[in-house]
Amino acid sequence: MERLIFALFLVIIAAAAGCRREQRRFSEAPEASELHPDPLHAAQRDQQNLERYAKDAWAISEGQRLYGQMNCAGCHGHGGGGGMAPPLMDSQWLYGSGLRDIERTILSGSARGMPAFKDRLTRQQVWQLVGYVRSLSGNAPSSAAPVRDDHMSVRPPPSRTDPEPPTQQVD
Amino acid sequence: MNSTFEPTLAEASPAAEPRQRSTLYDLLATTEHTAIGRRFIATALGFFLVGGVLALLMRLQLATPLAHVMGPDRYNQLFTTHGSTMMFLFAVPIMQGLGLYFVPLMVGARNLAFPRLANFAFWIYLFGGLFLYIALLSNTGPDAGWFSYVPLAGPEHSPGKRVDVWAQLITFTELSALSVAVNLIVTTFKHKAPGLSLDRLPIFVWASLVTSFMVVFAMPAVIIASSCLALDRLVATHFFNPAEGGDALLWQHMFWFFGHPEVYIIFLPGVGMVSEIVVTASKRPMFGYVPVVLANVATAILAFGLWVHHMFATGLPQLGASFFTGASILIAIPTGVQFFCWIATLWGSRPKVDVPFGFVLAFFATFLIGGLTGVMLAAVPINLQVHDTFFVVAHFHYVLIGGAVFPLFGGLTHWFPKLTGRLLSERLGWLSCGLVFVGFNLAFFPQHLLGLRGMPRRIYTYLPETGWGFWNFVSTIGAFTLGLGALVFLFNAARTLRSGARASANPFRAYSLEWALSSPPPRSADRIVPVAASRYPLWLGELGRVEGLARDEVLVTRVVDAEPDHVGHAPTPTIMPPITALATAVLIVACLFTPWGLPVGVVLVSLTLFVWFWPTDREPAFQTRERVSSESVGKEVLP
Amino acid sequence: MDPYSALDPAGTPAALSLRLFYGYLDVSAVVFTLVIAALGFALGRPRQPAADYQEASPAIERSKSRAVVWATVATVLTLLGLLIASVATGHAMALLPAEPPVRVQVISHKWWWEFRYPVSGSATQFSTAYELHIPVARPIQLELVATDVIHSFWVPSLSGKRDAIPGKHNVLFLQADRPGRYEGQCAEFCGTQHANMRFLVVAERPDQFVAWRDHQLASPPPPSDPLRQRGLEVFMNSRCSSCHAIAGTDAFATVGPDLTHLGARRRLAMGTLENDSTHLSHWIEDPQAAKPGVQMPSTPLSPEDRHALVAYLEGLK
Amino acid sequence: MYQLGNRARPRRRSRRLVSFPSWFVTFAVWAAAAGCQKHVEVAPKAERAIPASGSAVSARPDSASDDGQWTMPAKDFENTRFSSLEQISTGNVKQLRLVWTRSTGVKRGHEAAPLAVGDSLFVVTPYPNHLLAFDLKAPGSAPKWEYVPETNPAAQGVACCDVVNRGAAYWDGRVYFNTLDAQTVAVDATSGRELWRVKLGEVNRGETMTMAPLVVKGQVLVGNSGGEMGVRGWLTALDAATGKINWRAWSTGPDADVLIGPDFKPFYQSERGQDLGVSTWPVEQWKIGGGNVWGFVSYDPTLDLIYYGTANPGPWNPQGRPGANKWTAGIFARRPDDGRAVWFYQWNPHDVFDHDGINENVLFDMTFGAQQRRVLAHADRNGYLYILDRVSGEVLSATPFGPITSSRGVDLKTGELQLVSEMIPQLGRVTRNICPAAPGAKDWQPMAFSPKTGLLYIPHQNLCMDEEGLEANYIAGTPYVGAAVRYRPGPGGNLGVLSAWDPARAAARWTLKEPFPVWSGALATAGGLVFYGTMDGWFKAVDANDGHLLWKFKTDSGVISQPITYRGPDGKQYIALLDGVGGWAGAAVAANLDARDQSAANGFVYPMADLKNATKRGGAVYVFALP
Repeated sequence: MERLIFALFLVIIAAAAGCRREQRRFSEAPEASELHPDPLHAAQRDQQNLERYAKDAWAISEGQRLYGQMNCAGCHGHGGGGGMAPPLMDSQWLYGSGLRDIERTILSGSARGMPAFKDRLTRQQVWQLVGYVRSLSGNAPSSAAPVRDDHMSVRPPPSRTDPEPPTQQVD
Repeated sequence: MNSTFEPTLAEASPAAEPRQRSTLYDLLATTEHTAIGRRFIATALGFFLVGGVLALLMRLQLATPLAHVMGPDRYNQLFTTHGSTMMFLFAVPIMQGLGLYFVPLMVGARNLAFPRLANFAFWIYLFGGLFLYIALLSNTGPDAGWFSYVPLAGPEHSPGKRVDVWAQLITFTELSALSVAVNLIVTTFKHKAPGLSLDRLPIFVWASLVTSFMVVFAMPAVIIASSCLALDRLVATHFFNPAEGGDALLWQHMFWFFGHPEVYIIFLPGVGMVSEIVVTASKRPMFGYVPVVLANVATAILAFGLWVHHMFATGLPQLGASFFTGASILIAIPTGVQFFCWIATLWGSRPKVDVPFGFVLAFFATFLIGGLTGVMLAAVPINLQVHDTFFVVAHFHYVLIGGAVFPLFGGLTHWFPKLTGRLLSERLGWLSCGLVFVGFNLAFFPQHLLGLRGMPRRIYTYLPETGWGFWNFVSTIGAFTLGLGALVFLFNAARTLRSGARASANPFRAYSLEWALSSPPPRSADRIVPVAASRYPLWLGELGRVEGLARDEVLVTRVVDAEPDHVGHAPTPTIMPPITALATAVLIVACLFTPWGLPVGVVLVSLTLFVWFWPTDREPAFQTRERVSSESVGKEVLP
Repeated sequence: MDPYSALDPAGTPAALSLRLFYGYLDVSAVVFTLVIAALGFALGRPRQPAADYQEASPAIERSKSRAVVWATVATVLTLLGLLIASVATGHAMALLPAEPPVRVQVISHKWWWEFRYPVSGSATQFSTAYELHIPVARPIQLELVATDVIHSFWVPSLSGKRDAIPGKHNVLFLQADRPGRYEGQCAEFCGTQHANMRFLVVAERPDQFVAWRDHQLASPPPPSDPLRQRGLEVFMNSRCSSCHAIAGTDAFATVGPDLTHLGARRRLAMGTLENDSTHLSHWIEDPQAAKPGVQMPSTPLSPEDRHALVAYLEGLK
Repeated sequence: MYQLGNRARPRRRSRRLVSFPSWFVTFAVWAAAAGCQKHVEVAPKAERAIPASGSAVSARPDSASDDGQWTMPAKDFENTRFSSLEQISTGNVKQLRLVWTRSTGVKRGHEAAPLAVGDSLFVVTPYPNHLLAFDLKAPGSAPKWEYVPETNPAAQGVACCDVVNRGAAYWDGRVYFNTLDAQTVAVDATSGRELWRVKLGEVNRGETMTMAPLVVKGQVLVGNSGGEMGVRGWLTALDAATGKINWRAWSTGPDADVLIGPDFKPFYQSERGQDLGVSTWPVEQWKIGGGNVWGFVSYDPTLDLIYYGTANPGPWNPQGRPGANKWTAGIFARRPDDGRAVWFYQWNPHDVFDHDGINENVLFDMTFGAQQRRVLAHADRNGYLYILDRVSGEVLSATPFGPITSSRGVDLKTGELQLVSEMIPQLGRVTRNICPAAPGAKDWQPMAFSPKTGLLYIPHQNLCMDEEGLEANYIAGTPYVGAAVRYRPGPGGNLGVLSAWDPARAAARWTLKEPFPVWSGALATAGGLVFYGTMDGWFKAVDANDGHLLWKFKTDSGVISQPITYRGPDGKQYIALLDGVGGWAGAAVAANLDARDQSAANGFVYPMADLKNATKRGGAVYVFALP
């Protein structure tokens, strides 16, 4: 009987091996496709990756790092409250709140002076950033959203921020 | 003369009835300390096996420079899980498991003081272990090292649930460890057989008693630390955030205040077994019983005063460092005393060199080396060079495998009959002993050299130029030999379980009370409570017995002189401990994913506890019964 | 000479540590032999087999006690001696330096080492990575700064290690007694690429050191040949310039190592790769292959562009 | 523990000053005798509280001779913002009422001063920087013309502190102003036709222009902004007629770039040496070192010197740029003709708090100690009010005018600011309670000086901050700050203050507290009045002597602009003002930022959270007069 139970537990554990939670992809396979992109394939890949990255804790935290290193924080605020540039933690999205919209904005910038990061970031990095940007307004799963960094605490943790229903702002 | 060896209680009490079909309920509700202890031991051995496999995988990766067995991310999860497994899921639980099984037998108690709590402890422990491995297999294994230094383990640098899993694993295992510790303490203090006063306790019982006290003092520190870490990671507190007034070093202090005693928590029961085996083999009384006991106590106290030697490189003031150097060196003295007493005990006897004794010899050689390198590590100038290198890896494996695992194998062999009623095969025993000893030294001795030649810990790869390749390869070979040895040992055990020779009550003609009972011992209710007349009850003096205890009663005696105090009711089996454990597991795990986990979990746990503790008329409170009084017992004790 | 080893010291602190270590080693060897010998002797004594329990005679017991007491006393004295030796050595190491040291700021990042000369003062400051150049026979004062997690600065041949801890100001004194190259590495586990966080200490004659420093202060001349000019363009217009700085250009970024004199460095990627055009080219194309998890992203470039870029970078002597 | 009291040395000086009224008399006689038309002593009026107040100013012709125009944002070269029109006075200001108002069509921060020239009123709006000309003969009518410059919208994204413009300058039939995307424009005042337009900076490198030009001797003096983007600062002189660049003086780099030559004679040792603009920086850092020129320029015709401040060095985090970081956060005196530097003084050597030195310098003369000196007054962000000898650049006194924890005072021997070392921001650690905060005790908002009362009217703020130094990464066209900051109200809890400062006694005569920073300029008139606006939308007139509130008017949106006064075509005195909240302080409302992030807008949104309830975005001209 005891043996039976232990066997049962072994099965449970083994079952876990199936799921790949928190696997860290250090580099996405076809980086080269950025040089000669097959548009259709690229579009599918982007959509899938965007969705995956938007709920991946590690990807989001990489996005958090880039948000600081690429000076996003300088304009949008360390907590996404905005400054020279609009806030990212509120419900208003000038250029759309969809993953693809945010990706586009980061890649090609905006007419109002946001620089294009097409040449400064890999696609993967952009996806990571998109994930982080979404988390700022509470739109990331709380289990994946960042909690705090080791710096001055300037805002309530994104993981505890209630999701803002996105609205298009007319300005 | 032979008469002294005749087990005087075995035939009097019905031998353990052959395994009868027990229902699932019996299984979960059991209050038999033997069953619980056996489960602890078996589970711990299971985790030992798994942890060993992880180690072998790492050795494969390190066998050659720039190997590609696995990437850094996987490697980091592996060594973290390996360390945590060996520390929290193997070493401590198996020592405590042996305690649960043997302490009551050795003090002549019918059962543990709190068998239900022990049952709870087991399930909590099991759930904790499962939790860790489910996480590891789903690629969520902790990856910040078994001592999870912040800020690396903090929310910014360890995103996701990986480190949370580690923090909660601590909660699981420490809960279990604490429950067992209080159990052993009270059992030793209040359930000794009459006549078995404190100064007559077997050394192993002393060791497990001291260890249990260490657990009680050390574990809270790490539970608090890991809770602070979890709070930082889950609700953005700033305990360890220097920017906002927290302190990264605070973690190291809190952790090592537990972490260093932890080493002795693992190692003291080991030396306890060594004493038992030495005495049994030499058929002589333990030389310097009192000094050895005091040495144990001294070790326990000193162990709390030298955690800082894990932190010399963090840049401490010279004087403080020197103080901790002193403390760390000091602790070698009690250990030395024990060595001398063992040698003195063996001196002049010609001990029966059986497998357990073989493991003890292995222990002598390896642990001595570990201890000496330990003294080196205590010296700041040397420490600063070898700290966080493979030298340290070698050192603590010599201490922990040499000082705890060899005695453990010895002890398991020694007590195997008492655990299973069968005798292990000597031949296979010697084979495993030899393989383990050779493999171990082959695996870990070169690591001293690697460390001195600049190889840091926890690197998943290294360059060919470093010239570390050769010794790493040797080390890997050694590791596999060691693994083989362990397999042989387990195979031997498994084979014996099926077809081993049946064991008599006291096959090794040992002295302590557990050998007075049949192998395996009868159910606790059927046991006769003996009355000890000396420190070596089966060797010296008549073995008395307490009359008039009903099957559902236990005898409670006084702490020091073990005079009967009163009679209590034996706790009856109940399903609640496993259920409470389940509720607790829900609480601990759910907290990781939602703040609601806390309130919901707390409610669940309190509900289960209510049910568990609801008074029933089946269990009247303790009552003193005049029939069993110190006099009446005394009459039987006195010749 | 083994540049990785603590057994081959080239600096006072390391030498002192090693001496102490050998001292301890000798003592340990003696103790080990004695104990094992005693044990063997105890086992080897031919007496009647211990079939049964026996009382030992009081006389023997007494002699045993005496032996144990003496052994314990001996242990205590030995340990006392070891303690004194340790503390004395510790003080000897602390006495350094006599003369005003060369101050360098050591900034540890995930997963690379940055060295800033000099630490402060209005004198012009420059930053370099991987290679820490020091003059021989001069005490060097290293100010250890951690920007993310705890790292530990360790050059086995020169000195024991010292942690760089966020929020804590740590200082380490070094001194190289003879010129040479000494391998260093991060000794505290610091995450995915802890293994590949090496650095190189280059100890040179004072005049060489000064020459090196002046060279570091000078910006490399702008590329003359078209290939390298193209390389510079690629550098400025691709990802490179948003993380790396090159003096004399418009690249001032500080996320990654300063590449001003990359061509002069002995190895790439914190010692992971040889510094030659092939490796550099591969490194730029896919850093994750050599250092999985490293923060540097891959930079897909057309072969020509990469060739030009590599030519330009390798030319930064 | 705040250092509110005066520093010892200055106080002693001022006491001496006060204790010798005789000096004042001798000086007055001398001044009169001197007869130089620039130095007509204004006889102390009865209401002057302390006759001993030893200041005489470069005189306005009194109201009779005042042409009643307002041709430059500061009214005059000396930056006094004082008008000798006295029709509106303490007695009748209560009847002051709105004559007409009109929207500017832009709803961002209006920091500009309107210009009143002849019968036109010129208004330059925030980005997109339209220039509106209103006909004063037809109050309230649509603009005569509106000039719309061609601009690059990308400029909005790199303007550090809202898309403001601080005003235009009128000279010789033309209106000059800067556009946010770093162009300078000359427009014909009558037709509104563009005469010339020159591009002076690179927007995609983060370079913008917000300051108000000053026209001196046929040259338009303009400077750039972008200190938060690693933009190297400069002041440029353009030919007023053609717009061609006559000279450009950089604020960092080799002496040749900074136009430092043989006749550069700074007063203090620390400013002397070869190429300090290079050697006081880490390798090449001066190229992205800031020191921009976005404040007001003053001019002294007799000395033929222009005075202007240079902004903070970049990045904010000081650890990346050891050294004094010349020539940032200081003041230059230059020759207008060729830009040659004559002297320099650094308010904040190796500035560690983003304390730009650009605040305006008000020129007047006063007896100081024994002799009468030509001085300039400068209320710096670092919280000290400096009196400098504007001939030599010597610091005569430096007195705190707000709470200071970041420094112990100014050593008048060396001119050095004595920083409190514990207050210097560290990498990875939060330094708390730094006072004043990054915007300083006073930011750009210009003060006024009334020769009648001898007082400086300083609009300023009361902020302290927490700061953590971060690794700053330079990417062209993105911020180069390297600090996380959050502000909170200083002692007293009020964010804004208007102080009447008596330079003679180096002490405040009176102060008024305001809930929000007083981000508007001040205006002083011979009518004994001081006008200023508040961010919650009150336009106030107070008694110049005791600060009593005499009149107030609620505007649509908060006021951060510079009020002016002029004599209209009908001979009446008018007060004109723009509303439209914004600027760095008003970004919370103007750009609708989120106050949950304490670091938003470099920390300024957090303390201003209530502003959203107090006022809304807007932008309009208001003109007031007596009935």
